[in-house]
Amino acid sequence: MSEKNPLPFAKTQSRSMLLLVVAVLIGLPLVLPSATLATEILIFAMAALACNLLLGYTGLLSFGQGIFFGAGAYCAALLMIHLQLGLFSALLGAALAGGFLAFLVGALAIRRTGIYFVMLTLAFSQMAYFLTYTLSDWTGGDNGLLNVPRPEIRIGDTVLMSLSDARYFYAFVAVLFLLIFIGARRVIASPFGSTLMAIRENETRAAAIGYDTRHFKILVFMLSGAVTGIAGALYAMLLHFVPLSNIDLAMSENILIMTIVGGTGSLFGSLLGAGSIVLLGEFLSDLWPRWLMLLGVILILVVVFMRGGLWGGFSSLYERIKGQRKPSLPTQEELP
Amino acid sequence: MLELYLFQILNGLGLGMIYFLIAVGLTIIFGLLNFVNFAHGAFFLLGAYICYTAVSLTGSFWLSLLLAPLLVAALAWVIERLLIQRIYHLPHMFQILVTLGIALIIQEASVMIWGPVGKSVAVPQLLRGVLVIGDFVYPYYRLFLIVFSALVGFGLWLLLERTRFGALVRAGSESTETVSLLGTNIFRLFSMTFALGAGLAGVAGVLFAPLRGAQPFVGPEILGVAFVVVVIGGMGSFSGALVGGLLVGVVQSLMTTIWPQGASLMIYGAMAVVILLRPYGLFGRA
Amino acid sequence: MQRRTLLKASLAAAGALSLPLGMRHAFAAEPFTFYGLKSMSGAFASYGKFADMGSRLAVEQYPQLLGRPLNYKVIDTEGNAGKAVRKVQEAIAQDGARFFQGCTLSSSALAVAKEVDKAGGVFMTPVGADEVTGKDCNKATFRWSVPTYGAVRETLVPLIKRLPEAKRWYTITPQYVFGEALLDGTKQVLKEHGLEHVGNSYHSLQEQEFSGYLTNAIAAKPDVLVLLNFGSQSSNTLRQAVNFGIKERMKVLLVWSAGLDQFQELGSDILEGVYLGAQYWHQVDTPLNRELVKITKAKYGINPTYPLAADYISTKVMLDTIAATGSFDGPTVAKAMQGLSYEGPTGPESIRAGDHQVIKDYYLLIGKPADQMSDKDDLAQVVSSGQSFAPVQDTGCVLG
Amino acid sequence: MNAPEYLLQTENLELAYGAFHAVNGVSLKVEQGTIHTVIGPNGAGKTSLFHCLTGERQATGGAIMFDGKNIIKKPSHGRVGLGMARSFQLTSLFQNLSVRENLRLAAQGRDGLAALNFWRRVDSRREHLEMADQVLERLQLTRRADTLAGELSHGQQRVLEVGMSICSKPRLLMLDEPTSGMGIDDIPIMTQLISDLGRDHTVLLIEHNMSIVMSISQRITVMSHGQILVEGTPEFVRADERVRVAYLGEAA
Repeated sequence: MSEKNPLPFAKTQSRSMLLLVVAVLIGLPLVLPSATLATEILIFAMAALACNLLLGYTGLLSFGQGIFFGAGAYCAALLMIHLQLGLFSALLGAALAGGFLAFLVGALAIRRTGIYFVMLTLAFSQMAYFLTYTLSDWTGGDNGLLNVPRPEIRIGDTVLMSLSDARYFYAFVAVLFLLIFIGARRVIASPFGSTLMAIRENETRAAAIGYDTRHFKILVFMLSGAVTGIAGALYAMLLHFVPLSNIDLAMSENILIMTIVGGTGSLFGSLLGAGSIVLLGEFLSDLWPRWLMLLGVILILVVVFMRGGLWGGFSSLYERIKGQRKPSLPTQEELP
Repeated sequence: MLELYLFQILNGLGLGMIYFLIAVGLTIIFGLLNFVNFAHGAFFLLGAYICYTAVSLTGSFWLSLLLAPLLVAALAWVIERLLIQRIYHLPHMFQILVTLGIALIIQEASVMIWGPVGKSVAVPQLLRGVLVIGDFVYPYYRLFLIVFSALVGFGLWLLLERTRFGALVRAGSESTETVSLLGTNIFRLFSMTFALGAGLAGVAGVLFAPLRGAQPFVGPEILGVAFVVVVIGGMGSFSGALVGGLLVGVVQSLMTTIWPQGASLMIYGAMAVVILLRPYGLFGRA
Repeated sequence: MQRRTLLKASLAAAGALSLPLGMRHAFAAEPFTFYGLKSMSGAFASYGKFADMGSRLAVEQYPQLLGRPLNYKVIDTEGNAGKAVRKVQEAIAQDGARFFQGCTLSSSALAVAKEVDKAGGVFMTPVGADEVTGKDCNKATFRWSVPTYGAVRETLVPLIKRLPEAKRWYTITPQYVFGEALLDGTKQVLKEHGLEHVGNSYHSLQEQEFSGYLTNAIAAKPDVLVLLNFGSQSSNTLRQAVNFGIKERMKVLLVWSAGLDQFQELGSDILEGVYLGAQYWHQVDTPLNRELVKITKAKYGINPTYPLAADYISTKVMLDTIAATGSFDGPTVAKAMQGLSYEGPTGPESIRAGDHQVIKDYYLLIGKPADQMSDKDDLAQVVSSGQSFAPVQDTGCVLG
Repeated sequence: MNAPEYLLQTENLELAYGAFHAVNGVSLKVEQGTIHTVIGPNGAGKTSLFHCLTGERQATGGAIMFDGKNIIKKPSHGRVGLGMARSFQLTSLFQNLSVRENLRLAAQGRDGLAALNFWRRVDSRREHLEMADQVLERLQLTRRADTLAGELSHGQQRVLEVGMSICSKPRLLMLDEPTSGMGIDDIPIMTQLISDLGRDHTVLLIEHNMSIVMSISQRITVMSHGQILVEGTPEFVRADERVRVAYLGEAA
């Protein structure tokens, strides 16, 4: 099977990867001091994973991820507060909101490439932020949107499970993460996913062999936006609150940092990236108020010594221990 | 009311010259090195803080105006030699990540050295007071900023258009191989350009200090302004930075009278529109 | 780190963790932890640093509380409301935390208040958002700082009396919830006194360049320019206003100043002759403030700033009440804090039972010229002080 | 339906950059089932002509008839579905993907928007994999199927470059200087491959080097200054005086 599989990620994306993810999902709340911390990690891992679809697999550096995260958070919260929608409808709403905004942002931004593409997403990100706080009647402005419920899982009128306990909510988020992870892998292994990688590698060539690359980029933007929207909605449910900072540029930046630090060569890298950045803040901020300086140092070290991110670092270490030749990961130098 | 708009346009032009000064270093670095420098705002804030220290020690704003940019440029030179040089060839995302890291380090180091509370720098004695034209008031210091920015701009233009260094920089922005063929050490040229760009951010930081003080968390905002100006003008274009700066200044100033809440929205909106309509900015090259 | 080692210790002691919370303090040696929510890192570090100093001073006065060692734990909010709420949830769920004090950002405080209330704890905060003791009030949450209503009244009204010639007033307002509240109050006061509000400039949340707004203000030819923004925005407005020679043309009032640390940043050049509203001023002569200045100087070698004083007194009130009630039970302590009167840095202070708002003085100061300063912190002097509070029924607060 | 005599035909094609006409009224006719070569010295306009044909540049005037339809407005990706395929003068591969995946993607490209399907597995479209394996064999690259394209030798990369263009089963192959940058030893392999491809495709070849195309082309068009100078069989072209002048004049 793996021999016939034409995908370059065949080895890393095998079944053992799935087991690894399940192990991490089970292990996280046991190792970490609290389930809420573990939940935050998974939520950001979801956002980073969505960002990775754009950055790692399509080569699109988007500063607009915060828009979709914030849109998901606000949309789910407003649906639950004003229309009393349930858990799944709210999440669906968030996915649609994220996907729709991603369609708009994507459709415009992909008209440009390189640094101008980046700057367009950045401009949209800023505009979304200003719009959000201007609409303070709906969003609560800089005070944030309060009293966001965390609905129970129910079918019809039957309550199956309350999520008010942090551990149950973690379990719910973990299941959702797993589903999204599996879904994303499936997307990558599809004709669509393989085309994304072709676009990342060489867009001119991809167009020359018959792909209308714009459609592919817009679709991957929408998928990414939808997943990021779900992550935003879960974050709102976790906090019972949507802070304005959910939609600001720093959120986009944060998601990007997690994605790159984790490694853009693998979806699992996003989990690593989100985990390490969240934990870094969690532990270092307790020890030293100037911990952001260390974050700065780490960002530099990653680029200088570990361009494949944590995932790249771990897997080349693993290969070295096993005495195999150099890893079959895509070399990150080639990402546009 | 018409008069007020006129004042706002004048004020905006003044503001625009300042924005030009903030952005010009960024555009030079991008133009020659094809390098996206997210640490630009950090160099700016460092300039402001060194100015504060120099003024408190020597009492002379003018000395600090000389000293601070040189120190910032020297630091940038060192950073370039040790780090930036290794990452020119990497994709933008890695450049952004590294310079973001540098910006964080400079920001946090500034908090450690100067404390989390900002510092003020007084307007130099010579330039206190205001110019009064009817109802319109304009500080001498801001007038000085306009003239000084224009002089810096002119000096840069001379440097880039009339000197061997400038010729090499411009040639380098076309093709690094050409410059190497000319027998110039391209890496030294890169270092000098990077230091020049950072030093210009330092100059802007010093000149801004009497208006804004020195604050440790000002970096991202300055970076944002600089990018908007540079993108609107066209990345790497010198005249673009000037026109972009003036445009942003005038729009921002006019908006304070027309629709203040929307000022930022407008500016980023303008940036998006410019990129969509003119892919390489108003003055950029492909 | 403390929390985690504590957790491990508890795990080692097995069973201890599984005991219901009420029974846990039967273990006499187990420390009681008081939580300070401080923005130590991130863009609001300047505030968190002083706030933390204040809480530490109060905690030091209680080496132990009701026979248990008192442990003070800082939660770094990172100037990020999301992080603040999540860390508070974690402390509540993992460590049984119930007593919280602090927050710099209004948004953090509002959201934390909800979490603490749900957990049956107590939370006291100095943030600016009126909603804390307004429509989002709850029985667990207390607020030390005077609301916008009082800040406006206690600055504008005395200033109107002081400047009988000033008929034309101009405002510069940040366009967010807090700014709108100040603006509404200002308009109301001006109307009551039959004065003309000749114009207002809104600016956005992230604005730092005010030359355009100042040009608008100058064109309107007001007698007084009222600044309704705060923090670095107000600092930059003031700097640039002075630069524009505004002080020579009109009086300037900053309704919501941050107090000493902001004054130190600006210096007397800028502050001279500017009217400044303040929640606290270290020169105020009250018994508790004399004491606070003394211990702050002894420990830190500085004069107390507003965040230091606010978090000192809030922490102190909470700890005092725990000691007085002899209980670590949140609702019991909260109940006891309702209607409590105590000696505060601004003089006698009390907590209004209807909305948990601390009733205290707000100050109008005026910046001193450099040659009249007796020491480097003698940057302003008190012009007037007083208390103005909207009646509870007008705050929108309904305590459940 | 009556198949037109010429598979590809341009009518008075123009590509202008301001006042400069890179392609100036070219009427080219490529017959079905032939290897048709466009040659000319540097700056003759053959690459510009090629860009118009592939859709990389939008021609500023004239018409491009493919299979009887004017395709001048079609974007480059849209021409693949009609049965046109191209290779690049500068090797343009998916460097970090395997050789087989390069070919499979090229085969899948003919699906157009059907490739947007993100829920099916790649293997569900067996025909693309089979096509990739067939082409691998034809290119004699089967042994290197799992190598990353970027790790192939330069000559092999050129071969793959050309090979990718046949994966979409095109009716017209447009090859842009396939031997460019190849070592002298590799050139016969490429010449061999092209004449082999010519057996089941119509091939439009752009070449700079006149000598290597003489043996494999059925028809040759010589361009100069954006216009067609001479067109005819290799023998005819070889004998033409103007061609010699154009080439020698360029060299002198």
